[in-house]
Amino acid sequence: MSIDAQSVLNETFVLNLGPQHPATHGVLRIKLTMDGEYIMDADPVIGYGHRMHEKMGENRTYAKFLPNTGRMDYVAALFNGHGYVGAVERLAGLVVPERAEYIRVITSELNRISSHLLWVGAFLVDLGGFTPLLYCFDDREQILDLLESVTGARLTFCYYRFGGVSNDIDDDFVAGTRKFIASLRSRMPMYDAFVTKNIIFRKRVEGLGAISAETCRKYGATGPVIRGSGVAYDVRKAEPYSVYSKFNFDVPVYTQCDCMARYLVRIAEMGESMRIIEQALDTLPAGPVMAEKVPRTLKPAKGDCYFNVESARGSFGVRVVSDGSENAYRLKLRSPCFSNMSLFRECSRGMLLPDALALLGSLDLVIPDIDR
Amino acid sequence: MITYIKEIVCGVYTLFVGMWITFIHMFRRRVTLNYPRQSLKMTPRYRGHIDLKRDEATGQPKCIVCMACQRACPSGCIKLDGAKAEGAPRKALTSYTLDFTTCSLCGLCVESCNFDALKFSKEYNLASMNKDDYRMDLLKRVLEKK
Amino acid sequence: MKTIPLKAKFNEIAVCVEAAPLVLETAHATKGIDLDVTVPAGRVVEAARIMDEAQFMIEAITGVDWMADKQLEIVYDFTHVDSGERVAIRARVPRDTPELPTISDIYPGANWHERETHDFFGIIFTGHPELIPLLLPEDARFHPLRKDFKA
Amino acid sequence: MSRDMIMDIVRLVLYVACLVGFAAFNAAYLSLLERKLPSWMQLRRGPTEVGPWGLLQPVADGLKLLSKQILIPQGADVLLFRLAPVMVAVPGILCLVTIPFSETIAARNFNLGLLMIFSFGAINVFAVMLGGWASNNKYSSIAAARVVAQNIAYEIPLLLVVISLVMSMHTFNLHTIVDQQAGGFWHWNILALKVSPMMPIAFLIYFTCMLAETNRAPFDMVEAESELVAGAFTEYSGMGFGLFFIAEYVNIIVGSCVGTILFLGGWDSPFGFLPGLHWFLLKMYALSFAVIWVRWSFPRTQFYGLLNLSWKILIPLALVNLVLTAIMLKLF
Repeated sequence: MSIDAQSVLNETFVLNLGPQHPATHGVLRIKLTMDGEYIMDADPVIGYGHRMHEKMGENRTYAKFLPNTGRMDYVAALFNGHGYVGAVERLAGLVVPERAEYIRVITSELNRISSHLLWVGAFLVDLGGFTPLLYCFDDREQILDLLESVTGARLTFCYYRFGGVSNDIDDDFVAGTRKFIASLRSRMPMYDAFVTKNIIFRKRVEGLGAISAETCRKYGATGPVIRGSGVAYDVRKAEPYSVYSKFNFDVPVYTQCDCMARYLVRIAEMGESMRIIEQALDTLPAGPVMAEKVPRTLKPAKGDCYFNVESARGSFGVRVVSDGSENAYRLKLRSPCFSNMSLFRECSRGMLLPDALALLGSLDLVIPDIDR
Repeated sequence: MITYIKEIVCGVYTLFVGMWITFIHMFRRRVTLNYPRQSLKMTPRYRGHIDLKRDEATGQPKCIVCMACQRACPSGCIKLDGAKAEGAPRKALTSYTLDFTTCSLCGLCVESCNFDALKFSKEYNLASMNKDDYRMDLLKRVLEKK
Repeated sequence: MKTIPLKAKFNEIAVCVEAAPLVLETAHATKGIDLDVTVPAGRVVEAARIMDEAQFMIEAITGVDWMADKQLEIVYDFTHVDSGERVAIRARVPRDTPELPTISDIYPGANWHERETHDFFGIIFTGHPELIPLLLPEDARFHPLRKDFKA
Repeated sequence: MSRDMIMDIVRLVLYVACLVGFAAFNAAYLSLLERKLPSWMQLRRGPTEVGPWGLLQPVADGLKLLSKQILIPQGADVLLFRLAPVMVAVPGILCLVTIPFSETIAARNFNLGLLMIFSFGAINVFAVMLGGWASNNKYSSIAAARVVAQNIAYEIPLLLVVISLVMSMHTFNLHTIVDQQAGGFWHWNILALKVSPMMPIAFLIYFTCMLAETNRAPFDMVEAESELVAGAFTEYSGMGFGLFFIAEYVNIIVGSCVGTILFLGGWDSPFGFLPGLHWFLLKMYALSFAVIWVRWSFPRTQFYGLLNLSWKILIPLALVNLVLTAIMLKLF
């Protein structure tokens, strides 16, 4: 459905999509140069929710930055926490007890499922179908209940600590998680019939919004976006952090490069996450959940390091530069949404407005994560 | 021609399946609560705003004014002060205020407390038109609460 | 290992300290990167081209303000999508005249990362198509991540 | 003037007043159904606070809309901007004039009733287009362009299906059309396989076109809240928006009435006894229910998907149906 930009008369107008628009999921503004309903140029204007988390990271001690991590990608807050504590632990040479790593994996994967469920719903809302959102919320609510019972919060978890996690999980949580997995498994055929197979949905997203693997590489797009383009890049496999190397799971890859592929990747990932959680629950070791001798104020030695986690949206990286003091000298937060968003301009050129919004939806953007 | 008809038939079938799914959901259990007439009880670990714990033997707060929570707070919303009375073995709390407007409910203060003097309140219906309602005098709360 | 053949290429362009090029193999487990290269600021484009030829993906561009050294450091992070290996390319520019060439024509994704770094540090990427504030307000003339900026 | 004529006028005025009341009442309670039904489908509760089970919610909504200021955007064409909501609401109500609700309840028994409904129905498109254009809003302008293309595409299969029926029934008179279907559900046009074996499909085509003509999901390209904010209605506030809202439901009612009359035998009882108003209302509300049900089950179609559906599927099928009807009429 693309048209050659040169072939049309130069009768364009500028459409200001956002900062408040139902399809932008937050304060994202896109300056669209349109020819009729065709997009000639899309210039995302970001930064409305910019809070300078990186400066905050320099101004406060390592531990005091922990609550900030949940406020960037608030839909999948645990990954940000994981990336941050992982980087600091790597820099400070802290060894995390195995049980804590298992708990991190379990809670992270639960968070991944909840994030993907929310995405499925929100994507369908972008496409004009409202009901799947509520079904997804119904399932997601159970995850939030589980995570609330262990972390104490429903969205901004702030659960991981340097050297472990703040609370141990109990049997109720384990039983609840198993029950939830069983219930979500039984719901998946419903989603399949209701959304995936739906002819309107398929006609809308199949072949739409092609992003080639090369584009992903050039723009640094990661997560389901690159896996929907046929590249099996998953940080959990490529550089196994935490205890992911102990689990048996696949990286779902679809080669169609379209919105449907990205959708299918996320659906398949939920299944893989459930597999990981089940394995982790089966082999959950006993022991402490906090490393011993973690100093109250952490002062890592001079140096820098990089730590990457596979967030629900892609590769979330943290670079910590320490000068030996109790504050980080520099804290770089590499957010997956930032890179995923940056390819929108190139890929949306020549698309119709609703198609471009479907593409925008399929990138799974959390605007505060872009703006940081 | 056959694929054309087949596509139409399959497509229409998926639409009917979709309608059937929404139809049967009409007879499922409602998952929402009729808030505010019904509301949920918070889980034991729910991180509400903080509250001081009371020493049941003396009726006084357990806090020993070590200031750890004030130091741990990322947003600087805890202010406490203590004074040592004549002959008392240790400092006693004279004021403890929580500025809930800047609190981010991270719970680092509770974790930093080595004397089990802080807990999370399970209150969550905290809405007010007045900002001053959120400058909470926790000392007063703990002494008043029976 | 994808990084071994790269090492030779980087040896040619890297900054030398006492005749030894600053191309360090680092342990992934402790540093998070496999190859740590420091190049002169003028040669980041060559370095980016090497990365591009080796099919690396751009991950991030980080600025660091070394105020004591009167220098700004720019770190380019690259990842290989198959092997997961990481290469960090560092360059330093003087703090008063922070200029280095853009790599956004090699990696279009660097466009935003460079704009972001320009916002925060005031580093000028010469040849960049639209070096205007991205995350900061349009009229921002300050660079908040410089160490002498007081929030 | 003769006494009969005066009586006739009085009767008509009374009837129109009743119809306006009927339309307003239906619009109000369909809007409540539009909120209640999806809430049940989505495991929610819907409005519960105003009145018992939220039954007074439409009243509250109406009062709220009435109390709002009607804002006119800068640069808007004031006359057209104000006229469009009226133009969209009136034809819908006028269409109801010809609808025979039962053997005896009908405002006017026109011989060309069916034609009148379709011609008034077309004004709706015009009004939405004008409203969207007059708003001086880019989203509204896009919606205005969409509504025209969409309705032109869907008028054709709609009329093709209706023509095949008119061919077999030899009349445009709605009353006669119902009379010809009397005597049990096997006489209804939806199952009139001896008229054309494709009649059930023709009904589906009619239903689809009705959704598209009333701009209902999954063909709500005009409103398209996730793309065009609120499409043609973006700039409307207060009762200006309210009238568009009412018109939407009145159009659903009209569409359902026509569907009931054309395909489901009007007031005819499915088992051949006790025909009357209650059967008509039952069928009509069942169709309206289905319209709302469809809206909350599917995502929105894409614009080219919509046109593809019309030109590649519905129009060929409707044509085949027309040809089949002609052949069957000739043969039997």
